[in-house]
Amino acid sequence: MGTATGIIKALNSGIKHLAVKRFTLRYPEQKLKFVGDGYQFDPTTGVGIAGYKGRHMLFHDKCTGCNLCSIACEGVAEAIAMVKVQEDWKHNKKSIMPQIDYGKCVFCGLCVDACPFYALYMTNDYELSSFTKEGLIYTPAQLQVKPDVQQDAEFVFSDRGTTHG
Amino acid sequence: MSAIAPKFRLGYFLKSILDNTFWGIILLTLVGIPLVMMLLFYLELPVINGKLLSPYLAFTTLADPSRQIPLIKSLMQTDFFRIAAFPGFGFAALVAAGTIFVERKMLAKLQLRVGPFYCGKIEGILQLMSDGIKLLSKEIIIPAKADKPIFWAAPVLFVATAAAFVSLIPAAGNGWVVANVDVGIIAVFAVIGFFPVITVLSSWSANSKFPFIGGIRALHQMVSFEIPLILSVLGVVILTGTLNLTEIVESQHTYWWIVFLPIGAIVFFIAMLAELERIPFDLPEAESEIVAGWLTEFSGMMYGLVQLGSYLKLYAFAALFVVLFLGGWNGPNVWPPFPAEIIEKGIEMGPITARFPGLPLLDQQMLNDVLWFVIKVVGVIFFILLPRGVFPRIRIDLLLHIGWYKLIGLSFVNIFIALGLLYAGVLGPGGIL
Amino acid sequence: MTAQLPPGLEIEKLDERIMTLNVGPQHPGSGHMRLIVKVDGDYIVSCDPDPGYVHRGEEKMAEYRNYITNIPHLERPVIHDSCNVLYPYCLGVEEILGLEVPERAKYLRVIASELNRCVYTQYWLAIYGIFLGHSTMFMWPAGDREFLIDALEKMTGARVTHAYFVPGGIRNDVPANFEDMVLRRVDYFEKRIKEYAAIFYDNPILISRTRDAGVLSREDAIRLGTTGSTLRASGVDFDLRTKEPYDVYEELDVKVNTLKAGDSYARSKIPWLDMLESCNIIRQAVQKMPKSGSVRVKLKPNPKGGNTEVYKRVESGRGSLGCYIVSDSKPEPYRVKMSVGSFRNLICMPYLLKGEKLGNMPAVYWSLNYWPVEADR
Amino acid sequence: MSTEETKPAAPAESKETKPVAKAEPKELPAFEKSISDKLEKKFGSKTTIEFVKPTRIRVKVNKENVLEVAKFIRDELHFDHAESVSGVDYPSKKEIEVVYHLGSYTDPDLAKQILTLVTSATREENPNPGNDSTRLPSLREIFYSVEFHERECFEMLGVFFEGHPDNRRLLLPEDWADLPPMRKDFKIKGR
Repeated sequence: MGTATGIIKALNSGIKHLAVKRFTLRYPEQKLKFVGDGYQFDPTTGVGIAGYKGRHMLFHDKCTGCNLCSIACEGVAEAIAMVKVQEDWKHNKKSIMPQIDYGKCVFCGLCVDACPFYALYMTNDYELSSFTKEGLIYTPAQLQVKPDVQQDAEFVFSDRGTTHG
Repeated sequence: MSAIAPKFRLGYFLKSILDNTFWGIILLTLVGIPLVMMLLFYLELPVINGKLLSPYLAFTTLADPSRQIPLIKSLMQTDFFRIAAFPGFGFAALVAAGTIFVERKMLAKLQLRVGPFYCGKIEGILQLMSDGIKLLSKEIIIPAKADKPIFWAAPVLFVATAAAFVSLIPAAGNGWVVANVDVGIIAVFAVIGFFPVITVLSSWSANSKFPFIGGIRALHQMVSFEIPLILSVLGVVILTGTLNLTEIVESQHTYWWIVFLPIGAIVFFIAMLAELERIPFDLPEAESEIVAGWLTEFSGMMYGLVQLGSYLKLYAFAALFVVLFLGGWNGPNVWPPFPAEIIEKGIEMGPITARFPGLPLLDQQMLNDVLWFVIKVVGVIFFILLPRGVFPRIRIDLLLHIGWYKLIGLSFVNIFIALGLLYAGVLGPGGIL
Repeated sequence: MTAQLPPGLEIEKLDERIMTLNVGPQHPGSGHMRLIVKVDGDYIVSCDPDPGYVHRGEEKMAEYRNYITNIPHLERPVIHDSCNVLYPYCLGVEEILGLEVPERAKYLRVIASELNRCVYTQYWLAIYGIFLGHSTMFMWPAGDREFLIDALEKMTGARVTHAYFVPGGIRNDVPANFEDMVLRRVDYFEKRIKEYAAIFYDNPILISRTRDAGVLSREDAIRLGTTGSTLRASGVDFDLRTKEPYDVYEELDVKVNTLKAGDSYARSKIPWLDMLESCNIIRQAVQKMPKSGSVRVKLKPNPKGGNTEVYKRVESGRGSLGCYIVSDSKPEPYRVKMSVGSFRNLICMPYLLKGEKLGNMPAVYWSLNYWPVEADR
Repeated sequence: MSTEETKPAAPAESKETKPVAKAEPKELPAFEKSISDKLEKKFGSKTTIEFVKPTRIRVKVNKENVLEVAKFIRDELHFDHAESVSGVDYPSKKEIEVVYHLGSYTDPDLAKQILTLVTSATREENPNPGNDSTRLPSLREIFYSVEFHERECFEMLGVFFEGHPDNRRLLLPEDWADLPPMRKDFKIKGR
């Protein structure tokens, strides 16, 4: 009778799960919360700070146009190009800053590791869709804007299953 | 200016609506109404309450609800109503549609997900409708070397056969059945016997490898499970002494046959799952081995028709199980009686009192029968749907092994139990109980 | 019809009984590869695997990139197991560059790779379930792996392509409250996967379906050079985490699961047992981990390798994963070869499927723990 | 890397053919030394022990002797399967090295050990895979597990394995008409 008990156990397990709460994250209404503000790198210790690797953010007052992020990206995705900006910074004589093509970027964060001036870090923004390919190319001015993210869903563990609260 | 429809103008939109309305009214008055009048003139109309239903009278009934009731009542006595609406196709299709929705939601609940959710605002209740519209609007692609007439005919035949099966099922007492034949069970098995033929025809005519293997599998499976299916019913037939399904239901007035013939019921249920090609016996459609089995080449509404047919078949089998083993429509009287004051006084709405001679439309007994019948059918359908979330697919040799060795043996055990009960004089014609 | 065809093309003459089925790449039960299966009725006469539909030339690409920028693309073959795929490469480069990894980084690497093993195995289990027609077994693992993906996301900053390991340690330290967060998820995950037993592994229909399907004996498993769950299901006690412990595995108590039968059922049960074992390893590692300290050795921007070669291997979700690196004192490796478990198990496929029933094909094929993208690299 | 060493018995030229770091005289791991000693005792100058590191031994053999050595490794040294077969192209030396990484499941002592068996084929400037002199004897009869690895090696480097039953394409597309891609003279576009 091992077969019969096995079948009954399986059916029982199935019926039991009809009462368990459903787990699905309803994405556009709920968004998962991440740790911190995003992935950043501390060149003095050589270690990053934990965070989500999303869209980059560029600080114009720190960027020196040193090309290091572009060089780091060369072997990975070739997503970063240095472009001229109409800004006058004392530390940025050439007036060039990175422009990132999110059609190519793989979000590995090696450019953030490469930046020695804390000018580039990554944010929690991952909603980067666009109708055109040109829309995916973020100019230094666009990268300067801090993204407005509302992510608050976290796992809620309970006896009747886990949900996204 | 939206991105989705850049050339949209509200003025053009309103103009097109007005144009359409204008032409609709013109066509209706010039063509539609004269056509209806002519038809009514030539049709032979029934006599209601001693009056011939002339076209004029028919139009007056539209204005007076109390005079519609005899019309509806007379309509409900016709065969057409039986076939198209209540115990027949319409009712079965409604149950089938409900089954599809319940199946998807229940499976989703079991698998800790949401299922259809956004279509129709309330838990995706209109998902089935949108799926149907999608299937209707899709292109029908036919393989280049297919045998076209047979390939076209197969889905239609499938639905027609399923509908024929439905027509044999009695849904309530007092003759609420489309075809009340004396050889009911034999007629049922005769109709079931068409399914493998249609399957093999369609799979052969598609002229493709995967449908062919699926069709052969379906043939093997259906043929080998028809034998235990028939044998398991034999016990009921022995004890009731009749083949008429209505009489079988009436014989279960005090006790259900599942009480005395549990083995037969189990065998019937398993064979039923196999006949329905449902998990764990959905080998003809095993998508990881043979793409979609004999459904591979169907597209658009042809596929939709096959799905409709298979869910009609599911309802019919569940109803047959209820009829044979679960006492059909028998059950305690729970339906509330029709409120008497509506019949006597009518409905008072301020100064007006609407009287409805001829109410109630359906008597209490019939509604009670239908309620119990539907409750039982839904219960059986739940147990047909549940294995889909719990069991994996079985292999063809194991399937045939189960069919030929185990189920046939068990159904013989069942027959011996029935015969024993009969000869011991416990049950059957002239038995103790 | 034949006369109209151009020269060189001819319609295959059908034998009276033998029928050729192209299982894949469009077939729903194949993955990113093709199996050319010849069937006689319901029996498979021969099976010829045809991989290569997702070949990306990772090894060739690695010759053009320096040691650090190789990291994001060398993890691409199995994005669900990306830490483990990168592991031997990092170990090898560390040996070439002569780096000593900090203790905390070693523990964090072990935690990340065990979490990743579970994530991969859940994905594989989902596919295995759906190809046996068990749709619940698709949905449950696919949902439950979310707990660990969430843990990894908080740890590494990405859901699947972590790019977390680097030669010399790991990219970033873990966030605060990491221990509580990961233990809570692992506990719940363990509770969830134990529920798979009643509905899947102890299900008599599954057992009757997969038992004695595609039996690989112990001798054949060794002769064919299989690895991972395929090997351990045939009764060979070989797990690199205990046999050749890398990083801190020798300080952890790792139990190796082996089964004797060597059939599809045993092959599919081993990864599930491994997941339970992984939960134990994660708990031990979190407990023994140094609570603070460095996690990465500082590298020069473009380190030049020595003039040497290494072959390092780790136990990934699909078995032993070796990385052979030849270096010639340049910033780029001279040759990188990845010896992956999926590719080594591919050889079983024609061997096991011959004479098997067509209905057993998905059960045998997916029980090999085969990942087409990894095999193609 | 630090424990790397060349055997004194090895010819002086092999020091240059194989990329070897500066030799530091250091105590060799005993178990690995015993394995390499067995090989040396049996074959003498036919084999070249290129290095002995902890758990790794590298042996270079000419292609005439590779079958014999492989048979000895399987039968006497109990290495029973091949983990990988990689080809390395050396255009400057006009040879293509084929590297077999052999491991053992049956012998628990050898579980850590990887014996690297190296052999080399001549390299042609204008390769015509399968029809030129870039040939090696196949080890499939000795190590069954090399079957698919050798097929991969054939298409990636153009090394034809004589005696292999199934020398077809594996990963590359059927219409690949370029150089074998893992050769150094096959360049990726833009690099």
